[in-house]
Amino acid sequence: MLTSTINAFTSYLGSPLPPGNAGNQLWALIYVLIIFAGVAVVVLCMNWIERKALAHFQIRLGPMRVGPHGLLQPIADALKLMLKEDIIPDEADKLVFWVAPLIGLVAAFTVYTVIPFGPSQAVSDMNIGILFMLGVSSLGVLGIVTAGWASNSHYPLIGALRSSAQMVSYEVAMGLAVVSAILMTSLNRTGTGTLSMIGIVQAQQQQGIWFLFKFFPLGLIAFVIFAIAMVAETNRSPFDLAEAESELTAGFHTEYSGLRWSLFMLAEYAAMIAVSAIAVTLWLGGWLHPFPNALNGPAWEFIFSLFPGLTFGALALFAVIGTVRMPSHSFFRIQRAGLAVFALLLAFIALLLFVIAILGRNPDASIAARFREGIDYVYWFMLKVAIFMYLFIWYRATWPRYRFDQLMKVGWKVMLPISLGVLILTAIVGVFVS
Amino acid sequence: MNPALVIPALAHPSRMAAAFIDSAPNPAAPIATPWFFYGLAAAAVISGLLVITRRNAVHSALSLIVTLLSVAGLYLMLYAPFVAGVQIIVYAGGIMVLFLFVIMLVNIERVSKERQFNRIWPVGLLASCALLALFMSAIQKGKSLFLDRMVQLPEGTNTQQIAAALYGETGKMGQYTFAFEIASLLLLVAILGAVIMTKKKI
Amino acid sequence: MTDVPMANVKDNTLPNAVSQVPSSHLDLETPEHPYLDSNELIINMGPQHPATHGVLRVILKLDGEKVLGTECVIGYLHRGVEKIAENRTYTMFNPYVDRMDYVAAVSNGLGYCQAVEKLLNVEAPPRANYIRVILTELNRIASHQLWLGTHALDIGAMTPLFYTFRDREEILKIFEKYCGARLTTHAFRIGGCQYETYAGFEKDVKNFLAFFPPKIDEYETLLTGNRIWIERTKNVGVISAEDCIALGVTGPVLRASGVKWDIRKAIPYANYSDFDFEIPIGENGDTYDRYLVRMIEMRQSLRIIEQAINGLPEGPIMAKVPKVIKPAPGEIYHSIEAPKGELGYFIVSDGSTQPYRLRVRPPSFVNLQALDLMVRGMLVADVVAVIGTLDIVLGEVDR
Amino acid sequence: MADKYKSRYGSGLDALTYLGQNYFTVDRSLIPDFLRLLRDEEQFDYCVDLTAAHYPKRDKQFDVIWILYSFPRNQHVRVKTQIADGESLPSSVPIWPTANWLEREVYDMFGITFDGHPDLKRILLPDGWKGFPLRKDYDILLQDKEWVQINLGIESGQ
Repeated sequence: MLTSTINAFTSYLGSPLPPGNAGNQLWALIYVLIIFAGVAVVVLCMNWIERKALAHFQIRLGPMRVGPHGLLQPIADALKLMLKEDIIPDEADKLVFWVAPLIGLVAAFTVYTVIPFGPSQAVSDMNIGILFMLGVSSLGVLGIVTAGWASNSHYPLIGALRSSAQMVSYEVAMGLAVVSAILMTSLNRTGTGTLSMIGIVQAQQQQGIWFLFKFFPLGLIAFVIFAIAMVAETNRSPFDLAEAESELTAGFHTEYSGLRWSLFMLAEYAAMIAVSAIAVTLWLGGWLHPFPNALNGPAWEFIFSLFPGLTFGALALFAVIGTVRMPSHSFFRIQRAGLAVFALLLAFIALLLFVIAILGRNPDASIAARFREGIDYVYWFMLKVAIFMYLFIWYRATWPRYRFDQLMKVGWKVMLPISLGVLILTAIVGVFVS
Repeated sequence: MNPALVIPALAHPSRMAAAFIDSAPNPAAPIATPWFFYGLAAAAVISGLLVITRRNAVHSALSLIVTLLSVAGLYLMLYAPFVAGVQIIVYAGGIMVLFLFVIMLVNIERVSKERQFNRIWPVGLLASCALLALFMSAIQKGKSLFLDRMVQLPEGTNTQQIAAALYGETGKMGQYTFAFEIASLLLLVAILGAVIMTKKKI
Repeated sequence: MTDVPMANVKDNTLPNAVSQVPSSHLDLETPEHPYLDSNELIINMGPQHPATHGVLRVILKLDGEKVLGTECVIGYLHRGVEKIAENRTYTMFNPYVDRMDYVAAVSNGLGYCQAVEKLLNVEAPPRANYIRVILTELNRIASHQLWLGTHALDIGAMTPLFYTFRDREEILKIFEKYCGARLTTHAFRIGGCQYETYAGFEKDVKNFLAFFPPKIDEYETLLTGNRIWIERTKNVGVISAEDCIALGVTGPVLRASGVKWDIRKAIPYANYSDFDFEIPIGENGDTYDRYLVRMIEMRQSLRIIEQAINGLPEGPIMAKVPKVIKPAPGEIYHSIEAPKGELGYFIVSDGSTQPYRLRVRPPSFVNLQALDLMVRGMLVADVVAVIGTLDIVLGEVDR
Repeated sequence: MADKYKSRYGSGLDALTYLGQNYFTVDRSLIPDFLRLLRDEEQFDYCVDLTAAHYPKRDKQFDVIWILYSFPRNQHVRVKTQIADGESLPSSVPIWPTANWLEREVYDMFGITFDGHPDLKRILLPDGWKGFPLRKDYDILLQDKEWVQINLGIESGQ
């Protein structure tokens, strides 16, 4: 029994396929759990980072009280939201009101089953991966629409109408931009492309270029179209009309409170990460490190594998600086100790990552090498996603909100023709190249 | 029972752990086929019934989404992932959102109070019974045409096959290219018509 | 600095015709066929709403997102200021006016004190007037800053709010040092100012003069050339000069419609004629022009403050005013250019120590009337933008 | 200007000045016509304010005052008329649309009705309120206790 369990755990480590495809259900399950827990934790971190970053954009400090530099604020908020009274309006359609946040959440989380954190670091590799992602993430709008309708109130209804129209419109431009990236995957010897998320990244690996730079500037334009559409798809500023605070108080979730409301927030952030992951996979080379064509070979591999450790080292350094700079008053003793422990924790992780990077520096089949590879893949993928998440915050701090008709105008009259044009041009150039 | 249709774990509960451990890469291995089929079919039928019995149009629409998703699951089981994906994107994610959009714009309070089953419901019942009989007889008559065992379909190339049927392979027109183009033209005409009919000023 | 084209409205060509009589009456009855009626939606914006700047309630009649009509319901903040005035002496009533337009309390006080001075037929000494001008113009900047921050927030830009509040703090600090209060200052007395400037007043004001222009540039960097900002404000809430005059709309809104009229120039009071400044006017009368007009007004206010602080005369700060203020029977109307428009006081004296009747002509109240005209046919999002651009303060609307 | 109108209207009109501010006292019967004349002939195109004052001891209890301004002339003028309690005035909304809310406020505070007003109802006070607070016989501490009790569910605060 023990050996079989150990086997079960180790069996996957040497597999070149994602567990879903290898038929390794145990690891598929583990992956699902890791990803769900991971997304929840990342959303909490994201919440803190957004509040802090936004605050610093706006010459404020943001949360400072709960934990050192407000580090425990998201946890406190989550607890508060769970304990809050759950209000369902009298006139609401109870069943739909109850189901709506779940629809959004399930749609946002299901997407993660096909996100490739690495060539074998995914739950599953579907051969319709990108279609599945677009399809399931488009179900997210159902949650918003039903929430707005079920509240039986005017502001949520208008929010729901706005968001349904908005998401359906931007999906078109988004889909066309995606198609032009998929077209690029077919530029190989056999001329067959792929819809598989892992296949798309592997195509970029084979062609030795991120699709962002392919057929410059076609890839870039398609990417920009997608990057705009994905902000609209996730209802984020400047396209946050569905929850436009100053117009519709809170849009579709006006009547929601407590846990249900937090489910919407969770779904929103999960969807943000998901669409960023699509963008990273399609145009930014997924788990590939920068310049995969030029900078490869064992030496570069080793240098790039130091980056995760360096990142955590830098974070630890920031925490240390924060600890040192904290006022030396006795009021801050606990906070200071907390931040110091946090710094130590980060430094320990950094150390661990360095050790793994050094142990697994030889690209053989040893467990350390597999581990090192896996960490590299996940690190580069997450780093690129993190850049997008920062962009989301940056947009929010900078821009006013679009008006509904302008939003539609941009979607249909600007983005759609451009993405169609890019698609056609990509096809023509692709034919000439091959 | 055909061994291909049996999931190992369900056949021998004691082998439940073994099923997890089985790590041999076998892309076309059917996973829990019959039970998933029963579950999805039941979901599709029940939610289909809900679609026509709910008084509230939004409830009906939501049930219809469940039906569509169940059918998408069935497509997946038939190794037609592309069709399943398109089903989700186009029907569940696109058309149903528009349905809901329209329903929400309409004042449904009044509608929901009205009787939905009017006097011609026996005719409808009769028609659906006739349809059922037709299907049954078709299955009965054409039994020899259906395969009675699991077929190993080429999952990986399913999307390419659809493409070949629609657009043709290199240098060859596809089987349905003409029909496909006609259909798209028809849709274009319908869109233009709708725009002209609704928009007073273009 | 972005220049607004200075187009002057020629004398005697002002249109007399009333182009439109807006009706505040909304047809709120249910349509004939409620069945499958997808056209009209009546929503209540406010009194608790993040973008109505207080407790304004606007009933919107919508066709989808298009506004078919509005009706403002006001009075949630009604405190009966005019009734209170009849039961207080002239001196006792002075602090009450600060509570009307509480973001421009100094202007309110200036208007009131000058009205009573006019009724007493006394004139504040020049030094007092210069101090008044400095504080009033600082207050105008503060009011415009608050307007800019909240207006931008309404349109969805969060960040300018914090920038404007940061810089408004500098003005409030000067107020606090001068008279001890930051918001409801009660800075002036009938006949002049109660307080002499504190030591370092000049330095503080000059520091502010140096500090603030880059900050205006900063606001403008965020907004003036921002594509989304321009799209959200250009051709939104357009109101013509004719309609402005017919509806009694004053202040930056009137000027943005192209009427070069500012009471500081037209009927100078408090030594405003000593100062050299421009009146910015707009061309289209849309939200963007109103934004630009107010931005330029802030810069012009700085010019006025600079001249006033450099030329601050020596002398007394109080005119000879009797201990007990008992004006002769009579009526007086006096108006000043408050940040929001013409702020007037109509006082009827019966010879006693209390006003017999005191009427405040609040700019916000009258300007708010134009809302209906400005948002008809626009979208819901524009209602918010227009409420913001009218720059109303509900304390003044409701009094 | 004053002389011109004085000769035209005779005893119904008087032009006065107090502390440099001009005002007309006119008879109630002249009201819409004279205001219209001021706008059309004398270019008083901007109605600054419209208000009233209550003199309970007088026979004609109310003074109604229009404060007008002319952009071309850069001049203010006031028009004042007296009416008795219960009497109504013709609305000046057709002359200056801005009078709409101002007349509503006068109605709200004094109970003076304006004929031809498009939507004469209370503006600052709630719709069901009883009494007109700016009348002199309305004490400063007075409240519509019934209204407060029904709508706010509390005993009147004062």
